[in-house]
Amino acid sequence: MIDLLVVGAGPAGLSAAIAAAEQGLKVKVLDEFPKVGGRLLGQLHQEPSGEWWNGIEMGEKLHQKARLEGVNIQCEVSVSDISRTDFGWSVYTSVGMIKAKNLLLATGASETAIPLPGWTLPGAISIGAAQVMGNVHRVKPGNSCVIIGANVLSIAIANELMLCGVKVKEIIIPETGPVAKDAGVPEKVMASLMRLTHLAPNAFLRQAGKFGKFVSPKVAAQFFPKNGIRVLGIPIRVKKAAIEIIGEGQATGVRTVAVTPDGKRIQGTEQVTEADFVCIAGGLAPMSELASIAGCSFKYVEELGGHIPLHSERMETAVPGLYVAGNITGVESAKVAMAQGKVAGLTVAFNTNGASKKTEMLVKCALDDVRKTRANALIEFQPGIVEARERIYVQFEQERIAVKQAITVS
Amino acid sequence: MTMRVVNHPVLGKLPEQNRITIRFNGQPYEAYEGDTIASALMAQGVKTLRKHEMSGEGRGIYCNIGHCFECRVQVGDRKVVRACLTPVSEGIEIHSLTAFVKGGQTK
Amino acid sequence: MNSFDVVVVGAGIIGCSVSYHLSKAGYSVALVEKGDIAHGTSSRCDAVALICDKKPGIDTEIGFKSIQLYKELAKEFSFDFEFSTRGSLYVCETEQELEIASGYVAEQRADGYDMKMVDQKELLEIEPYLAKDLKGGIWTEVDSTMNPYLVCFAFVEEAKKYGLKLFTHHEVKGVTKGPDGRVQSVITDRTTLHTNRVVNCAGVWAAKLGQMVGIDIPIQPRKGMVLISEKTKPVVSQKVHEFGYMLSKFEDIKYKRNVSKLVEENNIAFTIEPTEADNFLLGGHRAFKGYDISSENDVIRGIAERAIRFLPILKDISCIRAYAGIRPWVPDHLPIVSEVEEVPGFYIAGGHEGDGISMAPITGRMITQLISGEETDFNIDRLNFSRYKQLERVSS
Amino acid sequence: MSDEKTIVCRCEEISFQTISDTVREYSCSSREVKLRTRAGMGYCGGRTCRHMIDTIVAGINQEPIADEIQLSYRPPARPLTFGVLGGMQHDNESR
Repeated sequence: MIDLLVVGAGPAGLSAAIAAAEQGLKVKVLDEFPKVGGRLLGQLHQEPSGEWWNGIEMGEKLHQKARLEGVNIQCEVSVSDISRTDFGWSVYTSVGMIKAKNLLLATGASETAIPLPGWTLPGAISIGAAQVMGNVHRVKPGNSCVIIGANVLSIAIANELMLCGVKVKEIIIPETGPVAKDAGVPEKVMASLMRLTHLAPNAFLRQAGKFGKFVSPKVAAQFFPKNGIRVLGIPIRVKKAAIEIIGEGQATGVRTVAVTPDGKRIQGTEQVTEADFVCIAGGLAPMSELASIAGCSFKYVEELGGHIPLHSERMETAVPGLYVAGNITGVESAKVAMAQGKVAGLTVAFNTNGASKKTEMLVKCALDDVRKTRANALIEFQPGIVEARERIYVQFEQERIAVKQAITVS
Repeated sequence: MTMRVVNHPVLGKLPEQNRITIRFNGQPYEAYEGDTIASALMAQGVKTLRKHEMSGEGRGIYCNIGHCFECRVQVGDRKVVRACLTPVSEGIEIHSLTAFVKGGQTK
Repeated sequence: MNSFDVVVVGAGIIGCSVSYHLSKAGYSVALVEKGDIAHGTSSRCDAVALICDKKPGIDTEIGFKSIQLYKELAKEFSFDFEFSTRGSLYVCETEQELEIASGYVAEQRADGYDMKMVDQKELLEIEPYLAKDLKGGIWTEVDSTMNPYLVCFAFVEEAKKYGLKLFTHHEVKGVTKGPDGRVQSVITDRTTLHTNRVVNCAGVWAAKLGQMVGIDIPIQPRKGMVLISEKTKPVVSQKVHEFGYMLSKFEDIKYKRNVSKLVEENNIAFTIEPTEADNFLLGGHRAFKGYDISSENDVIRGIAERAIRFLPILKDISCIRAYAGIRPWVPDHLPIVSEVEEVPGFYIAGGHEGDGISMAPITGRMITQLISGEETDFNIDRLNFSRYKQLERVSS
Repeated sequence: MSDEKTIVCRCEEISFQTISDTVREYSCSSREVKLRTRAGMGYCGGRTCRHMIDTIVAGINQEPIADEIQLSYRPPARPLTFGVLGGMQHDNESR
């Protein structure tokens, strides 16, 4: 039987598989996508050092390493159900049932949407969809685009689309409302963009951040030029909101309106920006479905992107034999996901093979590595991640103690 | 007209791929080996993959990673797959799912 | 002060119907529910009102009347609950089943119900996608479908017009009795409601409420799973089930089907029904698993296996979701619609097992008749709670 | 943003208007709004719209989003044909 079944061949899943296999475990990895690498596959950005972070290459490296360690990787397999058994887990997939002693969910995150009229039209796609189409499949979703949503992800991907030869006509914001909320309020958007100034993962972002270096976000939004700031040819217009994606049969542009710094429509400013595809950039949220089916308890943590299965710093959940790693535990960079994956893989090995001084040391080093990677993160998706994580770990330990006490009492 | 990104300043030149022929709603299209159904059709500028089963409105890819199920198409006689996750193969017959009205007729 | 003529506990389909009928009759009613409306069994069930799955006698009588009431309510209510009369079909896999079915139909016809036997050819004319080797079946035109949680919402909305007060997210913690032994108040985790009449419509949780007044209600949860298909063309136009369904429901029918271990062990029998949204609900399954409503993969696979045996076209249609619910089971398969002799003012409307949706209107009506002292539409002595006391006496 | 033209649940084509009207009228939870409108009940299992529905509901009811997952996840986590579920071995899985 398999010692560890990993769901998700992204940065976290592959790193966990490698770490566990290095400790002698029999490991299998499943992924729905035809290629190994998960979200790494689309990533391409310049680091402050000037070096390019090439997710495809990184994914390939992990893939090779995993294969060398004897990890069995199977793509194009969907998991539909999981159930706990005497021996561990029965995992039901599109190619049959797989038994495993331990299960690691590294299913990552999915994009959250921002709805507006016309977003169901063909040619209106999520920003991640455009990234995968361009960088992985090497196909442009169109020749020109408008991006709705000005955030760290959309700006990074705008640059990637430009490298693919797409004309990014403008990055604008969604109109504020019950779903878009702060993403449609120029002064809030400025505040979040300005946080990125010095950590900007590429020259493009650094430029964007510089604008507001010495003023408050409010003032920055106030004086933000109407036509936006143009960086490397892409205008970012944080005071222009999308009100509709237009087109007959497929998307041909976006109807926009100018808004005040606090997000109110300015009458008489409606315009249409033509484009042959439109991207919606609403951010990321952890994919919790399999953890939910497996019986995890959840916490809603805004800073981490949504509902998080309660887990320990060592990536254990309260369900015996069930582990989590990567964006399912909170949205962070691929580097953090890789470091977390290593912790998870080692913890599974540790719990399977029995504790030794050596493995304990390895886990401790891996935990240190997660903290360091997080501290050096170039892309911080939300402020307060470190504190939010600490809260989750404390809550997990409290529940673990509560369960133990309940068992002792009875 | 192709939408392929042949020359990329960082990723380099697109490696030569075997060309194959796929059929979508009866029409032949050129595809590269290694494409998904969605990327092959997108490369040819095809964006509408199905009709919504009730309203008949056109739909295409949305998330492109298998999450949203908007891109589902029929392959062969019956099998329904997500276009964004399914690799193409020579001669593959792909059909748009169509709307149906109550009573079972297609729109 | 929170004082009501009647406090109804449980906003499932039975409690909603009871509340509606009492409110309409002029009583001031409080409907108390620990969750939301239709939070338990009534949102985890199928969606039909049938007579074809009932035993001849009182079961069928009140079932038939209930469908007639639904027809009236569907016309009367401004809230649409997707009611339609589509009929239903029982299909027989073997000659032996056909024979048992004929006897059953003869009995129901003698009682005046519109049921008839159809042969293999007629079966396929009625439902062309059914497997070609089925032997025939029973066809009942009166059987109807609706959306169960919309029925609950409809009852509540209509009852509000007559002054119903809704107390959702109130968990009942106790029922107090006066010196004379009559119910006096219902205490929830948030308030106290004064009343001298309580109707226990708590479904699978009815026994818990019974304990609060010192009585033992023999209702137990009996689990069932349902699979939902994607929206698709009409693979069937009405409720269809295998005759073996009767066997899974009633333990006392002695007949063994030739089925796989998976189907046998999980007590699975094929049922399918269309919904207004063009999704199809597939079942059925019965098991005693306490209050556990987790989905079981074996059951999902067993239901699917049985479904494609009867309706091969389903092989290529997707199942988009599965859920489980728990039915309020009683040993003799007859609901309890009764005042409790030992506790004046305490009524029970429960134990409908899988027939809560079917029986809701008639149950609401009969509880109202009991409370107002009118004669009930039927002689419902057999639905009286005291039958269990007699049982105890016999057994002890 | 035109609320009527803004679809939230793409599978069942349920608009923002319908959802927010329903939440306002019945002050309902995500689960109840799903039962009343079918939003989140479609082919994808609410994977795309559940966050939006939770956010809309929490906003109108002025409550924080709960720790408990509002629209429960039910197997199968991916649609599968009855043929595959029922144990047929031929190449027929829905991806």
